[in-house]
Amino acid sequence: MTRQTLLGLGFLSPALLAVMMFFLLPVVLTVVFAFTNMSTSTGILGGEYQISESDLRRLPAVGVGEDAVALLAGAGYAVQPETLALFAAEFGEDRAAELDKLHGGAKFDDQRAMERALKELRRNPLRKVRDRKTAADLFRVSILGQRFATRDDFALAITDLGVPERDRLALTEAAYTGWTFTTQNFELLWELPATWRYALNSVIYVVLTLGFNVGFGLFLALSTFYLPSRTAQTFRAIWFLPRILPPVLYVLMWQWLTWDQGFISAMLRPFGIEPINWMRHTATHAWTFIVLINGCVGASLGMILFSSSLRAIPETQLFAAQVDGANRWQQVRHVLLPQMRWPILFITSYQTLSLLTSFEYILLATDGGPGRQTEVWALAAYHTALSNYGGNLEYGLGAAYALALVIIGILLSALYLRFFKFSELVAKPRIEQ
Amino acid sequence: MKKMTSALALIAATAAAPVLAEDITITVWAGGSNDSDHYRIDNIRIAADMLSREAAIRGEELNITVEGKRDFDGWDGFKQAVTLGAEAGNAPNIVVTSHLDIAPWASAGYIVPVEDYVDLDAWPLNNIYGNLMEIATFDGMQWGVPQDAESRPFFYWKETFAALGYSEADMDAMSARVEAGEYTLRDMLADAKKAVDMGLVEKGYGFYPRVSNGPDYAQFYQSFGGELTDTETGKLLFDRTAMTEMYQFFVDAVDAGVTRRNHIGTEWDQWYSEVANGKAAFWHGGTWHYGRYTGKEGNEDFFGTVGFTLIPAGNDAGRANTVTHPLVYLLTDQKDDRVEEIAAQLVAIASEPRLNALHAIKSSHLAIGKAEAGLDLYSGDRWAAEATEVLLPHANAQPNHPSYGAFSEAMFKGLEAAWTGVQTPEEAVAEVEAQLTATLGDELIVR
Amino acid sequence: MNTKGNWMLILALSLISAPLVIMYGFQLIDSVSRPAPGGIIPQEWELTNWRFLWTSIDSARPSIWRVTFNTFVFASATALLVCAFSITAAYALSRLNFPARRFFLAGLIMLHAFPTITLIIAIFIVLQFLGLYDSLMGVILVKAALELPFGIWIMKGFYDSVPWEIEMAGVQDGASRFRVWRELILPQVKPGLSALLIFSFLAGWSEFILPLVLAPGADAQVLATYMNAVIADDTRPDYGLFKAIGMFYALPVIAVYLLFQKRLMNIYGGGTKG
Amino acid sequence: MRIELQNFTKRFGDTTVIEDMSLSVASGEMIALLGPSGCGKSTTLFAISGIHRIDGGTLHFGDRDVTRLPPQDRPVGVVFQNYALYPHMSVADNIGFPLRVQNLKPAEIKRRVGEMAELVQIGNLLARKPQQLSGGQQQRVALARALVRKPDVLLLDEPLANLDAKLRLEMRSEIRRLQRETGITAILVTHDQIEAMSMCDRIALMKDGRIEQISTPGDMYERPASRYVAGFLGNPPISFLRAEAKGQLTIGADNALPLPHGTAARGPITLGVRPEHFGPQHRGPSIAGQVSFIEPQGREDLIDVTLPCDQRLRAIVPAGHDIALGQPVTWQVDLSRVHLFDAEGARL
Repeated sequence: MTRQTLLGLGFLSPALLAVMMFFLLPVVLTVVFAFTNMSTSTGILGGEYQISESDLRRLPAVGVGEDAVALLAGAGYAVQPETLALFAAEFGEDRAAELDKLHGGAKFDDQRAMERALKELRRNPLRKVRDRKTAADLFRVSILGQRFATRDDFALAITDLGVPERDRLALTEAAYTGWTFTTQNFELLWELPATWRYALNSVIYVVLTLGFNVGFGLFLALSTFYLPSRTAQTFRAIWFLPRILPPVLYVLMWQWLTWDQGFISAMLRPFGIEPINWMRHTATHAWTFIVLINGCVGASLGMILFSSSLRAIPETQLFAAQVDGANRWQQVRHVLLPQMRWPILFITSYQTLSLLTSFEYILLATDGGPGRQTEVWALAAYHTALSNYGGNLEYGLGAAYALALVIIGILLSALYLRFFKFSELVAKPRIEQ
Repeated sequence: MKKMTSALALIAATAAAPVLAEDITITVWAGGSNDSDHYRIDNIRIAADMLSREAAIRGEELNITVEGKRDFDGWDGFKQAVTLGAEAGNAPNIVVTSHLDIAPWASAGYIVPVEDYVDLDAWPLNNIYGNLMEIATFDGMQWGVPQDAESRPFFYWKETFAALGYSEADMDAMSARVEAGEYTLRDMLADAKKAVDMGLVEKGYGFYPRVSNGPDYAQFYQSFGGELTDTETGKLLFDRTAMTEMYQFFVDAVDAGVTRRNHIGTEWDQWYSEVANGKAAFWHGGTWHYGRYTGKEGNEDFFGTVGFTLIPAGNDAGRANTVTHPLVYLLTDQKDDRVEEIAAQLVAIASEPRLNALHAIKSSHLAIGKAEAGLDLYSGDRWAAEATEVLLPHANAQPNHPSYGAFSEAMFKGLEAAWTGVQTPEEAVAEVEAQLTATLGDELIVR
Repeated sequence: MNTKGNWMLILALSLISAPLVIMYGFQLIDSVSRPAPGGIIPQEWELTNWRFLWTSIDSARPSIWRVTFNTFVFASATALLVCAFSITAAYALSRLNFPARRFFLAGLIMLHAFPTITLIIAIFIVLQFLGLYDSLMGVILVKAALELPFGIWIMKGFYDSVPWEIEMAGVQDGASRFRVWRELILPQVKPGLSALLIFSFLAGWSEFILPLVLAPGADAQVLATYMNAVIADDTRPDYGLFKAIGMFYALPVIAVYLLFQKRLMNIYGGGTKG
Repeated sequence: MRIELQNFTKRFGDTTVIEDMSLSVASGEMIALLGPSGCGKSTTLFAISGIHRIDGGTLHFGDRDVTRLPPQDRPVGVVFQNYALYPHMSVADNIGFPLRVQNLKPAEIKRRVGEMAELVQIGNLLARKPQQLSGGQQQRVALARALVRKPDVLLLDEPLANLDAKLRLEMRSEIRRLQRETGITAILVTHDQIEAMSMCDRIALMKDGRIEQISTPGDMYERPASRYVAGFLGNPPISFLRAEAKGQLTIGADNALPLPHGTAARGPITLGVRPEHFGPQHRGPSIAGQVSFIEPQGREDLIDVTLPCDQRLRAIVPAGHDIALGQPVTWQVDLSRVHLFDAEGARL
């Protein structure tokens, strides 16, 4: 290790650590999650073991014998010698004797009934709720609804219960509440008609927005190029602001412009046009505004980049063109545009990727509506995994959605690396030792 | 050696202290709550005060700090926050949320059954309506305590209704006619169309439904004969015919010019102000709308201007109905069992009739128990009294099923697609069915 | 012909820019006035929309000052972290010879165009393992990490433009590479560093989704989530209030823009952020 | 300090740019590495300075093997083509930087910076920033900084390339003066033959990573080792004629010269004639042709003569002649000063 190597790696390591933690690790996790059925119900961090009432119905289907199911379904609480002995050890022989007299041999369906029975103790009453709860627990013979932290605990419990050997494995599997590995997410993605619509939406979104960004960015750059610098600066500022304004505020301004009592409606009312929500009226309206909202943000990037490459074109070329009698359009068409090929290509490829994966503005503007018409792939991933009205967050499926984007992202950027001559970027450092 | 001595001194000191002061912080997160719902959190505060006093009488020092939060980014944001918080091990101690969350959250182990900590047979929990308590159970266990009750009535604007030719007496009889299935959604549609055609209301304002997904749409599914669960197996039920007819109903409403095609996504505030001031002929909402109409929207003569009934039946297969969607207090799983216990006791105290009545009347919800309904504050409130009488007996709740969220979501998205004309009702139903059978598999029965 | 052409151009540009200008204009006007009911023309001038500054607009909402403080801490900590990590990493990638440098560079470019936000579920898990979920610290780390590829890329560009000879001269004068970096090279990239600082600050200031998902608790609220919650709350429909909060939220952004226009344009042009 | 570079090989990736090159520079000597761009002269310089790793061979300063030493540890001062002054530091800080790196006391640094500034005659500029200086002044600062820590070796990488013609002349002698006064061993990299010839004790002329010839300027001019060397040195450049040697030198069909004595070549050769050795004012065998171009230079004119075989010779003729364009001439060649090269370009 030379000093330079050490210094290089040392200098890189803080960034490397951050990237590992919040990029690489998440990518790996996303890949893993995509192959699980993880959701709110399963939890993220592994599950426990529990058989609930509703599980009983599906147990036979997974190969648990009828008699085992009957065993599990049996009454929950029993006053019998074994449980009474436990009770006696904890709360005294007298109480146990009294309870035995009252309810000896009785079975109770649920904890509430058991507690009621315990309340009947007259001579040695259990006064505190807490004590009755503890006591009731001692009489529990069923494991229904009980959660066991580990596999072993559960195995022990069902063995105690007398579940036959041959059913134990299937039962344990069925009792696991955590997530398991599966390829079902991808089958789902493949089968669901909605998936294809999201993909199509993404394509529409990227193509339209990109077209607007590049076309409009070019227009802004070219038109401000010809204007006196003060005027040009004003227009550039107007178009630059959307880029730095906080998205929440920026979208709010659009909401105000478009809602039923907003600016557009108010302006059009005198002309007898019914006020409508211009952003959400139909899918076409929604798309128009999605493209405008994103486009006004994106166009400024094109504007800045194109402007600077325009400034790099020697003015003499324009003078020459003017001398040749070219009008402005011809200058643009034949002198300027041909020299903008690379910036245009760059913006196009760069924004394709970032548009494909961004959803913030759509989330704030239409949240995918109306009728999921503007739900793009990335937003679907977010909704599936993290936000839906029902509250059942499907992390696994969401990760599968995300994984598709990750793969597209890697493929596209690998392609761009080749295309934009990566090797030229990595000229060797000139100080060698 | 020195360390040891000081450790011993510490033990001695603590042992010598006569009363052990206990400091506990309880966080309460309430979803979907507005300003008028502040008693959801404040009642826990009051309960904390009571509990501390009780402890003081026993000679214990119990200091409870209650921290509340209710400004979430809608229900989605709230549920996301609770879920992720629970995974991260810092979930709030008490959550006030839809009873529908019990199933998934219980399966995930985020919440603990309230029955493990409080005596359900003791006051005040034994006074809560049985059917409401039932709504907070899942898999045979009592997971939560109902926090409020409500139901979702159908409203009509009396002035418009009168102009359509209905008399005062007709209006008085409306609830009964709807209940008996004599006045159906189709009749309503015809009346609404008439109202639009006569210029009583603007186009698109004949029938003015809820602007976003919610339990309300399950009501229309039921109106057309749909059932949400199969009583036998407890599985979710997808009734193709009922679903198609329900979608068709909304499409017809749009086609008739009675409802706007782009209605979904209308701003809530705009919606409230419009229905409260007679811009719409028919709409539906919730019992808590009363507070909003008479308060913020300034409708001073609610009973003179607004009539309410059950959601009418849609066809012969269906029934007039209303869904109650009580919020429940749930306890989350914490490392320290003592905290769960305190939280449970707070929930129990907060369910005292007087405390709950504060919430019910302040936020125009319904009582959760018999004693509460008998309190002056409650019975003196005309809306609470009438709504309880007309609606609550017929209210049913949506099922506590881990996958009901997905079901409801898909149902609404399909409706939205049909409504906005993106798909025909048949196409939409087929797509929803495909999606649900794929995602729910075994848990769904398609009929 | 040119002046006439210019007027045509200005006219066309003005027309196209009109919606944005109208939005900016009314953003300002509506925050200090009350429009006629159902209309948009301001009727009377008033400051009640700014009441959120001195009273709590809703009992459950944290004070705006607390939220503003959070946002400031979030944005500046993010900016400082991004800069601190970028200046070293970018120097290494730009100037130092070490094994696998090519690989790191390619990785950097890939990250630069990566669907970061779709990883948010997994990022949640990581934060949670670190015990940083629902804390400002956690969101700061994540935001800084996500901005890092961009920051490194920008800084690398600035390092690349420092003449090699300065570095060589320093080495020849007997200084270690570290000393050369600190005393000779770092001063040359100061303009870039301050541009990156401003840029990352703005990025942090505007961030919405990360705090929304990763820090939903009351303690870590920032202006973006605060404002969104105010808007989402359907009992308080009040564009005047929203706009006043928005104005308050945007003031630092506009100030920064006016002060550092040139530098910002530079960095947005030099780096590339969609 | 003697510099001994032996069997030096340098590769960049897969391409070998310099192979097996040896060079030795005597203590106190100033040597020029001369050659066109891409010939490897800068690479050699940077290898000696330590910035480039030496892939093969050894480098000794005196008896000390410095082959593997990093640049920081080599007693070398370097002046770069663009001076590489630190823009954010004052002149004094620039010159003092190498001393600060050695952790000398501020007073000591101040004293030595002052001395050095006097030596390069910029004592009055110490407080200025580099961008406030003219090119020549910057050059002097760069020299001072390179010399301030008393290195054993001074390396100059195209130091005059960025100066205008007048300053270049001034700095040429200035650098030489400093080198002489300090007695430092110096290596100058340049592509300009005049710089190399006027400033250095010896010149190493490089081509494609090899040293073509190493010698004193006069010797190299008088006795170029190859056609390449002959062509590189001299302004206006030497003219080459294709000729056939068989008893005498036949140039095309119409011209022939006697073979210079001592040459026993046969077959096709190249004849090199410098312009100052051809013209009407010389004595010797003559060559006939036609004047095809006249370029007045003031004191003298450059005149191109095209031979019947369509080859061209250039002559320097004192001004005031009456030669006209197109005029047929028969001029003399100073045969003792012409150079003969074989087909491969080696001197005969």
